[in-house]
Amino acid sequence: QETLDPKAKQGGAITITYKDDVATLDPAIGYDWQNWSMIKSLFDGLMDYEPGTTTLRPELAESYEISPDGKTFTFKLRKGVKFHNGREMTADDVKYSLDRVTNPKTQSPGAGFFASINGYDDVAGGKSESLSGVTVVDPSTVKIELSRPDATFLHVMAINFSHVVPKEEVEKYGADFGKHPVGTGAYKMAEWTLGQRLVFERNADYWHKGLPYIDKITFEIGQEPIVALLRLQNGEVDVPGDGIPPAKFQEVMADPEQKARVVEGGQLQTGYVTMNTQMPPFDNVKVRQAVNMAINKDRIVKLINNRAVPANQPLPPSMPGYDKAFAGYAYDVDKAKALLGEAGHPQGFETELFVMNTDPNPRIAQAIQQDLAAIGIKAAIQSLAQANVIAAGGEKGGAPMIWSGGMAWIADFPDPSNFYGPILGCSGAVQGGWNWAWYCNKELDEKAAAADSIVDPAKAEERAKLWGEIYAKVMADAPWAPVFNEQRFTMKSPRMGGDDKLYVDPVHIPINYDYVYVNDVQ
Amino acid sequence: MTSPIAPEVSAITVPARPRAGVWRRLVRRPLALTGLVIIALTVAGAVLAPYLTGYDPNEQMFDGLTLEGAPLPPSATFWLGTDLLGRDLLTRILHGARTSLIIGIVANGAALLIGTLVGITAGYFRGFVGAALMRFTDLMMAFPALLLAICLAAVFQPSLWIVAMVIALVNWVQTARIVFTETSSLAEREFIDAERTIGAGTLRILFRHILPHLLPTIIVWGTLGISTTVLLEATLSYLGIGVQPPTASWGNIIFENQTYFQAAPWLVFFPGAAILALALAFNLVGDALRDILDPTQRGRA
Amino acid sequence: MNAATKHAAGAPAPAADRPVLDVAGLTISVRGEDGERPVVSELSFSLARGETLCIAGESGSGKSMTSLAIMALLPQPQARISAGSIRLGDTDLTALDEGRMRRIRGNRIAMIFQEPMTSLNPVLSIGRQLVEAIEAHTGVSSAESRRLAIEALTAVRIPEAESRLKQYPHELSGGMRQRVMIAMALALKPDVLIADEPTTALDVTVQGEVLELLRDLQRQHGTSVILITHDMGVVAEMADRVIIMRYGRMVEQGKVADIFERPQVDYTRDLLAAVPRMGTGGARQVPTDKAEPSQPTDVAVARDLHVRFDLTGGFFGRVNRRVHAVEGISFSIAANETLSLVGESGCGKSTTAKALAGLVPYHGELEIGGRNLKGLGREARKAVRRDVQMIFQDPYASLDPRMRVGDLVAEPLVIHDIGTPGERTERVAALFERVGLSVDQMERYPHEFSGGQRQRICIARALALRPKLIIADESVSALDVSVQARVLQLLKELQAEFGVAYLFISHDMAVVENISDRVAVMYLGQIVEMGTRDQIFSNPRHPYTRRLIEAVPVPDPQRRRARFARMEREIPSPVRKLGDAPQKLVLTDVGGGHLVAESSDR
Amino acid sequence: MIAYLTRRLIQAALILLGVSLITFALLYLLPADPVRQIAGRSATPQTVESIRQQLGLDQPFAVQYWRYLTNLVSGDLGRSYIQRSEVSELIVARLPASLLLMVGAIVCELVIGLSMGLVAAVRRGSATDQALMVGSFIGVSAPQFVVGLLLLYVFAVKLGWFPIGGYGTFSHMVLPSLTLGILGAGWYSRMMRSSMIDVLRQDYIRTARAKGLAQRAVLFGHALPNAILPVVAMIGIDIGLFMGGIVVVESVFGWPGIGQLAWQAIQRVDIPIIMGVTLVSACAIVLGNLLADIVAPFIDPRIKLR
Ligand SMILES: Nc1ncnc2c1ncn2[C@@H]1O[C@H](COP(=O)(O)OP(=O)(O)OP(=O)(O)O)[C@@H](O)[C@H]1O
Ligand SMILES: Nc1ncnc2c1ncn2[C@@H]1O[C@H](COP(=O)(O)OP(=O)(O)OP(=O)(O)O)[C@@H](O)[C@H]1O
Ligand SMILES: [Mg+2]
Ligand SMILES: [Mg+2]
Ligand code: NI
Repeated sequence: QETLDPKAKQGGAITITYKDDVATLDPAIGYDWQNWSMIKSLFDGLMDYEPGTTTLRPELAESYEISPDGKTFTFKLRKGVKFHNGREMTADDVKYSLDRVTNPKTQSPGAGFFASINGYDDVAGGKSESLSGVTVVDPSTVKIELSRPDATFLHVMAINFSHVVPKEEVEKYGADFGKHPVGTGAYKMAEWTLGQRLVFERNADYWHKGLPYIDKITFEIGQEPIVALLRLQNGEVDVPGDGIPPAKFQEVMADPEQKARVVEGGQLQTGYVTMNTQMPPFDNVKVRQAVNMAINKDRIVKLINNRAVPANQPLPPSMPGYDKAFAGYAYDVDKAKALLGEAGHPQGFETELFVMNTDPNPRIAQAIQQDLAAIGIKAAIQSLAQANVIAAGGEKGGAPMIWSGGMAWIADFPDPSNFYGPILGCSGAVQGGWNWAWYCNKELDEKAAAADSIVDPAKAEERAKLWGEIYAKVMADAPWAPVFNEQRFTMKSPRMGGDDKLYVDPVHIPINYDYVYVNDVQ
Repeated sequence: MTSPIAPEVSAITVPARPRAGVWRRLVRRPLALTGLVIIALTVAGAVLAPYLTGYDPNEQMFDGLTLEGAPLPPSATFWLGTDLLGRDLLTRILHGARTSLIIGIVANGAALLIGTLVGITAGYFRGFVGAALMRFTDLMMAFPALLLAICLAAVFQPSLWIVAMVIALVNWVQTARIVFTETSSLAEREFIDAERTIGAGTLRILFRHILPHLLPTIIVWGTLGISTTVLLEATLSYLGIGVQPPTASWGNIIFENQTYFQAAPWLVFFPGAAILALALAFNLVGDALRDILDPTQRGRA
Repeated sequence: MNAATKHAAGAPAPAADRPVLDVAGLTISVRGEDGERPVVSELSFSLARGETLCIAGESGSGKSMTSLAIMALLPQPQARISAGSIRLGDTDLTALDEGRMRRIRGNRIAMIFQEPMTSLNPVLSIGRQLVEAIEAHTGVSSAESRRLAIEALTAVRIPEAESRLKQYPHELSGGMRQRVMIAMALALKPDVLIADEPTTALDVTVQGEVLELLRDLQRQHGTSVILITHDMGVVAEMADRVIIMRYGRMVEQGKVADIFERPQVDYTRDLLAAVPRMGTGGARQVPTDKAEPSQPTDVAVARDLHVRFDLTGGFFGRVNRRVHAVEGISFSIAANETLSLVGESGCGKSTTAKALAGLVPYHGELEIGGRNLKGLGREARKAVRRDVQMIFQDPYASLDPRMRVGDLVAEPLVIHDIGTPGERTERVAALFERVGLSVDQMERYPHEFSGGQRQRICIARALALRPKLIIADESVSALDVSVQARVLQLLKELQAEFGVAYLFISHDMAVVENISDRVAVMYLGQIVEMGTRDQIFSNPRHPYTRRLIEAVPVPDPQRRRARFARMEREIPSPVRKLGDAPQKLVLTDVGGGHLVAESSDR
Repeated sequence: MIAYLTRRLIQAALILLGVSLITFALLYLLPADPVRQIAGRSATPQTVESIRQQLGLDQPFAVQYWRYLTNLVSGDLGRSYIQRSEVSELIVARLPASLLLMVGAIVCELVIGLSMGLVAAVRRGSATDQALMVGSFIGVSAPQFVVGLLLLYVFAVKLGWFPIGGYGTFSHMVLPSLTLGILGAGWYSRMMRSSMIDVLRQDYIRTARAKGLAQRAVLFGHALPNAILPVVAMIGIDIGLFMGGIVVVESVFGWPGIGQLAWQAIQRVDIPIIMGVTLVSACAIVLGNLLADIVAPFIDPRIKLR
């Protein structure tokens, strides 16, 4: 257990605003970046990360053991952990939670993460209610057996979907459990006025003594980001959940007093253009490479006020496996033109570029459009609501090109594999899937499976390198044109305390609620 | 009992009709003339847009942005400034006039036409026809416009004409409602009874006698409708139906940039002013037209 | 009401010997499309306390404009006073600001307007409009002003005054609307009352009552009255002095006796000569060859005609009472014949006419030219419409205010596709001339005309199609006698030429006697007596008919009655509870087709 | 009246049925697959099918619609695909705010619009009239977002007279109502002016003045009731508009109205919410129009309910 921040004071209340409604807080279901970290504060999983980092550490598990073949994980549970309803958490709860999330009746969007557990197929197919691979050894020991070695499994035990829920409460509220979350987390739900506000209250019984610092967090919903910023400047809000609105970014950064309260950090995110590898002319790798070379990434980064860094590969820099040495495709219009000529399109061609309709994505798309026009590709922009873009991408001949911004991949967990499976692997290249490039390279799929079977933590380096190679191969085929990795800029009120990294925590967005504190309590 | 009492009328000389044409009388009014000039300028601007400025509306110029990526305020090079992508705003507004004129005038006009026809018919006919038409109007009104737009967008290729069609389909209902209420009041006036007794057909009563009384209302809705439809087009385009970027329209220039109105006010102000000017111009002409067509207002300075 | 308090509100009280109102050199001009033209020129007159000044004269000569100028209510923005002064006591009304003028209006000078339908606010109940007038100038409680309002309505003999308060103008007959207007003006007992054709729409018995009311007011309060009327009988009955106007100028003024006995100018003489007089109507020859035809073709037949209006009340607006406007009347009109319908205001005359014109739903049977009106196809209905034309009681309301009158008159021709545009214009011009309008007025709009002129436009429109039957609802009542004579002559000529039949609705017994072949007397929705003109006028059998004839004012100041007979009975009403239909009267033939109803009391 | 009401209510029910059918059909035709969104990025085809079955989305259209209707009758609007809450709960939570804002906005619109229109009609042709005309057009042409934010900036941030957005007290309501009032007043004022001009030259206005009524009594007592008819019809329209939600103003002022819910649902194709909001706003529109129709004969007794 890490030490508590000596400067931290306990008490106080903070206010955080969001524009959109908070969807369910059921850990098995919630999958927005917005409720993601709220759930993390209400519930706990067996595993977690060091605050502000991507380093795994046990949480509800006191310790764990991995069998040499990498297929059996045994978790020893922490004692004395209580749910918000006062009952002590046991191994049965862990099993119940895993059975529940994989049960199709739960309709969890994260069920697929548990596919490596023995018996998953039976549960997913409705043949069984219980995962045969999860066994309760004793009240404080859970054994999980996998059908194949899975290097990401500890990460899977850290994502929200595996967080532990109490059976009796789930049964009591049924489908409404997400509105009445009861977990073991640092905070418990005090009030939820639909469409207006949620209030989290400090869980005095929290197993991690001394945490959390703040007594009460109020999330105000339905607030325009610009107004949230005004309120922040007025001292009414502590953290604007949606960040600094693009329209105000320069204004804020121009004011030293405000700039001082902005924390910048990396994000496990990549913005990219997908090219449908099964639609001509993008079935030709030269065309895709040409597109990669045609895009002026520096200018696009400038357009979004330098809130990103240009990217040349799928993985973001803070992800293991990121290859610093990788050169990618440099911006080179002449070469791009030449490639197009080689591909048989010296005059270019007409195509479509899909984009989600919220600022700044249409702007970025227009910049890309202009870059493509320079090499003769006339891309008509289709700026649509998120759901429509996703639908088009999941259709085989639906979208030749998609700018991923706004819907882009933010990693579920900090592991290179997370950027591959559904979005670049063959499994995603299906009707309704998320592999919008429809890129399917069997060989790479096998390689990925091999990489993921390297479970031994000691071989992490090796595994990361393997993944690096996979992504380099991907880039050779160029189904994507990576454009930038977004930087996160979180702003806070002067009273907020705690390490800066808590404000750009890669898994807790916007901030790590459990560890931040306010300075103005006595 | 045959004493000549009438004013001295010599022979029946039918006077040559001294009706100055509506157009001529319109042009004689300074305000109406101003309106006409603004409309003409807008149309000319839209038609001649490619020849009026040295820029391409979609060209994102490198020197159109500051180094931090901020748009430039109006200057000698960019008369109305540049937008967030470094494009010349004046050029975009001129080109945007094409879209906006089609929406504000054609689509809005079509909506007005349908609305008036439905409203007047429903208001005049008692019984089944009227009730059925009005209930249909209610149905259309109760039906969410945005949803219709999204579905159409999903089915068709988004285009200006689709958005124009949607706007016409959606906007006629309000006009119909208002016209309905007024017509049902007018239909009870005695002069309508009088028209019936001389055998005037329904069409005649509707279009020669009721319609002129609705003119003020129609003008109000028509002119105000210009602004709202131009702005509505932006919303619909945003949802993916209608013109897609980088095609400019006044509505979507505003819509794209409205959050920046403090940082770059020109991006909202100029297209807004263009919409306002167009709507005002039509209103000036409409008002004058109404005065001209309304005999009881004669003699007004 | 204490006179002193009231005067304090407006201008200082006029000294007793000085005229109450003094108009000097008044010139009113209106701006039209073709520039300004005067409609009243250099008019000067004065009005003494308690005096009745009658203004008579040609229709369109500026009488209404003059009265509007006194009220400072000239139509805006067209008309304005371009010269002259109007003094009320010491105050020059032309120089008063709107606020001060407002305190004078209604309180010290009240006015009754010419067109009753358009002069009442259609969306306010008449009670509200009355009470408001009272409350505007007095401080009485609302209960008190309500009482005063009911009193005023009763004074003008509106039946069921109390429940009428809740009714709206369109639910009242033309005459009743006019009486509401009068009640409104009289309620505050003003110093000066301007009455613009106040009794035009009223039947003679009510006219008598109203005139009596005016006299009462004068006697009790010393009110001065300016009475604008075309009815020389009323002039003779009421006037102290008379002004005769023509073309916006005063052509003659003098004591009533002088005017009637020694008219100075030709125009006055013509006017007096044109006055229809009772008992002289025999001049019209009933064509004997037509009198006993084998079976004259009936242009219109009504059999057991009923028209009822439901009145609603209570929160849910259930029908709880019914107006039995027309209760089972039967008549027929032969070609070439004039049937006059006379009777008290509100007895259902206009309603009968509207039913015949197909404008209100009815029960019973109506036939026009042998065709039953029920269940006609479109073409047939149009054809029937061509045969029947109606002239409405309220001319202004029945003209589309946005059309030029020339177009309005030409419209029937256009609708029925008669003639080329050129021919139509000529025909319209001819019609204009025949009804005494000038051809260049074709280009004007209805609001630019005087009441009488509008009525002539309506007549011209009805004549345009040369229909078989013309329903004329009080069509000549607003015309000055000379024009009236001319129009009546025109009607007769048309009858002789084309065999037009008329259903002639009028309260003016002299005119009725002049023009009718047969007369039907209506009372409370039923016919109480019907017969040839001679039968009715020389041998009235029903007491109501007799009273009608007696009430006719005689255009001779020498034979002025001291008092009009007041009726001491209950005011009858056609409004009844549901299921309480009135008893049907039985008509008996007393010889020669002269039908008379049994009368119990009268 | 009772008969009329029953007839209209039956018609209203039919209209709602029609709206629900059309909306349902349109959403059915929409290419975005809700199951994919529920199932998430990493779901296996098996899971997807299972969810599809559970939601009954594999059934033919008629069956789905029929099920929706039967649930609807028992007040069940279904569960949001994205938020996973009862749609009725989500809507009910936001309904009071929408209603409040609607009332506030209509009051503002009427107060601002009618007085502008009245003054313009009385001062017809004057400089005041022209200024008011320009004003009303600015109101109509101005983007809601900008107006709302400006008001917020001036009155809440700079002057501190009102809270910066939020919901709860009367003072929270002022600025959003005012924003909508300013924007909508353009319509009312033009409408009012035009019908007022028409009324002011009628004979009965002359009569009212002849009675010596004060200008105010003439304008409000006589002219207004005659001129208000089209305005009433417009209120009927507005009711529907507001119940459908006014997204922009709601989000600028953090007002928890239906508009934001609807907008989010439309963006994410959350079909049950779209259906629910559509039905609620359709109800409001139908009732608003019914109300306007019922009120009309009280304003102009010549109009008959039919
Ligand atoms: N629309 C209506 N609704 C209710 N009552 C009505 C309506 N129209 C007329 N009435 C009533 O019907 C009766 C007859 O009216 P009508 O207009 O036929 O009278 P009239 O004989 O023409 O009288 P006048 O000589 O005064 O014009 C009156 O009591 C009147 O109040
Ligand atoms: N608003 C107007 N605009 C132009 N001309 C008008 C207007 N009103 C009245 N006139 C004209 O003014 C003249 C005088 O009209 P006025 O109403 O005073 O006549 P009147 O003597 O009352 O006639 P009547 O006995 O027919 O009522 C008429 O020739 C008429 O055409
Ligand atoms: Mg007159
Ligand atoms: Mg009548
Ligand atoms: Ni007195």
